[in-house]
Parts: sequence; C-alpha cells; structure tokens
Amino acid sequence: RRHAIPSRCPAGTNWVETARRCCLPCPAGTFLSKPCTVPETLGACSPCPAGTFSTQPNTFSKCQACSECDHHAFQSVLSNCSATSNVQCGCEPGHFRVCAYSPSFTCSDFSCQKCQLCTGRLIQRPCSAMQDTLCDSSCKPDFYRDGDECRPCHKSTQDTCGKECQQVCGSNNDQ
Amino acid sequence: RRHAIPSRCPAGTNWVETARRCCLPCPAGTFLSKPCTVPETLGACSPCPAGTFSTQPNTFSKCQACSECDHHAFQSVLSNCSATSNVQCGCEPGHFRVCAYSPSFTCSDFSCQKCQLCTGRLIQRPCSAMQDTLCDSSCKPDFYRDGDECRPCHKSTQDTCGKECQQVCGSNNDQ
Amino acid sequence: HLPILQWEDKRGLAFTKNNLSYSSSALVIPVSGDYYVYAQVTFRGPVESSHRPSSVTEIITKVTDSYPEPTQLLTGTKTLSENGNGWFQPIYLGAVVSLEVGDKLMVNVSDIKLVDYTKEHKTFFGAFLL
Amino acid sequence: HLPILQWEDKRGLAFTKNNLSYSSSALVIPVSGDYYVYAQVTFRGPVESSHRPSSVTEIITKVTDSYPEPTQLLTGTKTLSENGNGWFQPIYLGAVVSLEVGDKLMVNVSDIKLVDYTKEHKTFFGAFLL
Amino acid sequence: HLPILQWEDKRGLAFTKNNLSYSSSALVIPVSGDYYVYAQVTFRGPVESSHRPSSVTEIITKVTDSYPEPTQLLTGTKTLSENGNGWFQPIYLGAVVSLEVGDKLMVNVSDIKLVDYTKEHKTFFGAFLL
Repeated sequence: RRHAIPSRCPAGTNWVETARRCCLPCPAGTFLSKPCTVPETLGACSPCPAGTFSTQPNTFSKCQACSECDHHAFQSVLSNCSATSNVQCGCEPGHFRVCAYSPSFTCSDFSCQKCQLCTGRLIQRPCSAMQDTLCDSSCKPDFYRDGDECRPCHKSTQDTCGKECQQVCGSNNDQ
Repeated sequence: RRHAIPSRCPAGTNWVETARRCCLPCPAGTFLSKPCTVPETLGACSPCPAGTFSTQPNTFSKCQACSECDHHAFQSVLSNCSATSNVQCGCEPGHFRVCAYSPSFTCSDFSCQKCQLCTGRLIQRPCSAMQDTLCDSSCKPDFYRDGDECRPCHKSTQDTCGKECQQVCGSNNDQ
Repeated sequence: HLPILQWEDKRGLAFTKNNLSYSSSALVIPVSGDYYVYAQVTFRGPVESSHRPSSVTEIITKVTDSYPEPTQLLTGTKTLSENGNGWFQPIYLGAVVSLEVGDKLMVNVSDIKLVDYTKEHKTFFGAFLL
Repeated sequence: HLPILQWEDKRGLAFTKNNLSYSSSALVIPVSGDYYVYAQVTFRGPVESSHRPSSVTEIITKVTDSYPEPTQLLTGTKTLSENGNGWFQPIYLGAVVSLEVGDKLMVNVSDIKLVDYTKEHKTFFGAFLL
Repeated sequence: HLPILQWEDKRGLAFTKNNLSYSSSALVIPVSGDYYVYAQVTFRGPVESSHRPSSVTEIITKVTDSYPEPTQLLTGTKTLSENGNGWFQPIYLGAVVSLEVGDKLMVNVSDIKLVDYTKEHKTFFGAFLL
C-alpha cells in the first residue's frame, strides 16, 4: 500500500495524520486533544495535565513528561515543572555542576560534585554553580606545607615539626 | 476483544489457562503434564526430567532448569540438583564467599575469593565459608614489620635490617 | 527479595495498549503467548548514604499463579570499577519469554537509591506480543 | 544539539524495506504505529585530538512535524573508568515507541570522533513496526 | 575462529518453535525473512588458569550455504578496567538481519572460560521472525 508522503503544509500549520489535514498548532502549555475539522484552522487545544509540559506551539497528541531533579545526587530544584517548561535543576549549596558533555553543548545533563575546601589556604575564587573553588597555591599564615596539604602551626608538636614547619612556625614558638 | 481476567480460583487451586479451569497443584518435584479434566481436581503430574526441578507445589507446564556451580571461579557443589531442589554451591577450600548484593539479601549470587594468608602474623580468626581470615595486627615473634608486611628475622641481612628490624631481630643476633 | 521498581505508564513516552496493563509495579499479561520483554535501568552514584557499592544488578522477574515464588527471567549484573567520583552506567536486557495470561512482570534492582529515575529516556521497561 | 551519526542503508547487512526510508541521517517513518527502535554504537579511544573524555553518550531522538524541537526517546550514557590506554565500549539501546507518519529518527552521540564506524556489525541502527 | 557457545534448547526458560530448530550449537533458520536476532553473554573473572584478559568479545555469526566463510552479524566488545579481584559484565546484542532458509546462527566469544554459564537468565540467545 504505497503511502503518499504528506505534501508540505503551508507555513505555520502542521500535518495531522489522524485527520489527514493541516491544522494550526496549539499554543505552548497545551496539546491537540481534537484535530481541526477544517484545514488550516485550530483544533481543540487542552492544557497539559499535571506532570507534563510543552514549551513550543505544537500539534502533539500528548504533552512531554516532566523530568525530575536527582535529590540523591545533591541536585536541587531551581524552578518547578510548569505547563510550559520542564523542571530546572541545579546543585545543592557546597556543590558545583560537572557537565556530562563537553562544554560546547548545553549543560542539561550534569552531576553535582562537592566543592573542595581550601583548608589552610586562601580562596582565590569561591565555589560557584559551574566551577569548583580555586584555592591559593601557597599556605595561609600560621600554616605550614606538608606534601600538598597545609597544616596549622599550633597543632604541630616538637617531633612532627619538620624542616618546612620550623621555617614557618619555628619563629612563632620563640616570640 | 476484552479478555475475562480469570476469576480468583478457590484457595489451594491454580487457574490453568490451557484448560480454562482451576486445578489442584502438582507436588514439588513434578509438573502438570496434563491439566485436570474436572475443575478443582488433580491433573496428570509427571516427574521433573533430569536437569530440572520444582521446589513448590505448582501447575507449571515444565519444571525449572537447574543452575550450575561455577567451577572456573572456585565454586564447589554442596548438594546436587534434585527433582525438588536446585543445585547448592559453595566455595572450594581456601576461598570464602563474597555476596553480590548487600548482606540483607540471600547470598544466592556470590563469588569465591582466596582467603588471605597471615604470613608472619598470628591468625585471629581462621577463614570461614562466609568470612576472610582475620590476621593479628602485630607480627609473630622472630618477624619484624616492614610497611604492612611481616618479614622473618633470619632472612634479614646486615644492610636490609632497618630500625624496626634491629629492634625485633637485633637482640637475637647478639645472643 | 531485591527492591522492585515502580513505573509511569501514561505520561510522556509511556503508554499501554492491547490490554497489556500496569498495576502495582507490574505489567500484567492479558493473553498467553511469546513476548519480547525488555528493560533498561541507568544506575548512577555515588549517593550520600549508600555504602560504596561494588556492583549493580537489574533482574526482570515473573510472578505467576502456577508457582508461589517469583522466577528470574533476565539478569544483567556488572561490577563497578569507577573510583569514588561520579559514575553512571546503563544495563539493557531483552529476550523472548513464554508467558501465561495473568502473569506479572517486574524489574528488581540491587539498590534502589542508585537508580537514575530523573529522565524517562534513561530508564524504561516494556513488552510486546510476537 | 549533539552531533548526529550518518548511516549506510544499502550495502552489506544494511537494508530498508516496507517504505521505511533513510534520508539525510534519519529513518523516516512511513506509517503511524508502534515501532521497536534500536541502535548500538561502539565507542573507542583515546583518539589524538579529543580531550580525555570522562563519559560517552548515545541518544536516539525523534524530529516530528508536530513539535519544533527534537525529543529524546532513548539514552545510554556511561562514565569511562579506563585509565589512558586503549579502550572500547558498546552501548545498545532498544524500546517500543509510538511514532507518526513522517517522523524522523536519528542517533546523536556525545563525541563523533570516539565512534567506531569501521565495522557494520559493531555500530548499527534500525526499527521495525509491531 | 573464536570458540562457539553451546546452548540448552528445551529445559527451563529455553524453547524452540515455528520450526526454528537448534542443532550442534546453531539456530537453524526454517524460512527466509527478516529476523530480530539477540544474545546476551555474562562474562566473569578472574578464573584460575586464564591470563589477565584485557577485553571480552561476543559475536553473533551466520553460516550460510551461499558462502564458505561465517559472516559476523553483530559484535559487542569491551575493555576490562577492573583491577584484579572479582569482576562480571554482561554484553547484550540485538538487531534485524535478513536470513535465508537453512542459514545457521551461532554465538562466538573471545574466551569460553570467562563465560558465566551457571544461570539461564544471565546468558541467553534467541531470534524471532518479523
């Protein structure tokens, strides 16, 4: 049964297979519950039921299902799903976004990772929605370098205070 | 074509679709080879063929296939498959069970891992079916600590015998 | 038994037809026959409270009038080799099984907190009569 | 949007029939109905220029007259835990979706340079009407 | 060629019908047409004697009268990143292929000792005519 591919509908109208005619699209936030009876007119548009949405004018037979934010993985809701827009998720305080795909694509798919704490260092750039904290490379005053950690002087004891520690904390002990 | 969902069969009988009536279940170790001809009676029950089993009274049209123990992965047969029970597998000597799912679920799915040897240490708790050996944290007499290994004194030579080794083995050399 | 997943059966891409119905976490078989049954679960971690899982498992099971215990039909199980930071991992299963009218199909998982339930195109479950 | 894969539709194991046609990277649906849609993409790396990818993703999308934006139908996404040296990894997706005549199906991937396009039995895409 | 798996075709969940028969490790095609062919193999290790494998591979092949060499229809191949201790890993494959009456379908694997043959719901193989 050869099937005639629908000829292009005039601009601004969509081919509706069930009615085999071109209808005007329903506005965002609704879907086409009954096709137009007269070509290039508006059919019956019903609002998207709770938990569904449509962001664009459409001749959908049902709206799209809302996504959910991943609470188990530190995501938080920035804006709830509405009839015209999907839920928008962000990261809980103290977490930043790691995009699933390389930055050139929208960051709709992402995971939330804990911001690093600059223990014993100055913060060059605080943690933001999209970027981890940037810690200063050198240690804060009264902190001495131990490998790539910065440890507080007051916690150092006689035999744990190696060369680095003495250099930084040593002078303090004398005062 | 609305399909009549089978009304609940009286307790102790099962709905048999092919005969469209309720039959008494066959005993464990058999399956229903021919449905009952009179409702709520016993059909023909045949024994499960070799390599199959049924652990419960049933109106199965065929028995379940026996699983096998994973000989390549150090599993051993605890009890063979019989008409009324699946094969039971354990671990070969010198191996213990690591359950695939968190302990709260039956450990039917598991892998067998080699028990650790407490070289140079005392055994606090020997390896068992479900648990690895628990080694003493300190070294046995005539063994000295080297990182998290315990090495025998007699194998230490002058230059390999560091601070730890001298402390433990040193006094022996003097005697 | 392992936790059972619940499913959306009407909104968005989800639908049921030809009397294949969904009720209390199970697809209910309307007519005896051979069905291609399939499911994908996307697992992701780490999540706060759960211990470091060493593996994830997805099992499609059948509950039938003719037998008092669920039967495992399809199992996908994988060890995790990701080290600590964020990981995600889909497991797809599909095969032909013979089913009787009234049989119920369900999806069990090793740890429900590791299931990515946020997007309908990442975790899904279905069956069709051949 | 993510890069779209192109497909061979005639040579070797590839074929189209029953009016299901292939044009400009998309399978075009000839008659409305429920289709089982599937695709496998084998990813492999590392490849020279691309940065160290932390994950690979395959998405089957639908473009339809009734909606100006593509809809994601099926997504398989996995983190990579391989450390540096050569790795390869298939992702298979398949499910039943309701489609309208004229709908177009496409396969998007996170990074087209990571796709092993060398063998027709490693990366494939198809659909059939139920 | 790579080792060929043998299959149970009668007991438990296994069955053959509509003249699709199983003989000496192969499904034999009774009538020409388009078939959806699928298989899942669960691999697991380490096993005593085998060396440390760097990858696992599953291939569905076709042997046909019209050609002396087997044809690879579907291939799933994955590198292993697990470090030493116990690992397991399923590979699922499925697609539509055109087959002739008398064609034989088989499943080859990279290393037969790494196949988990212990449970019918973990490793399976099948086909159905569209």
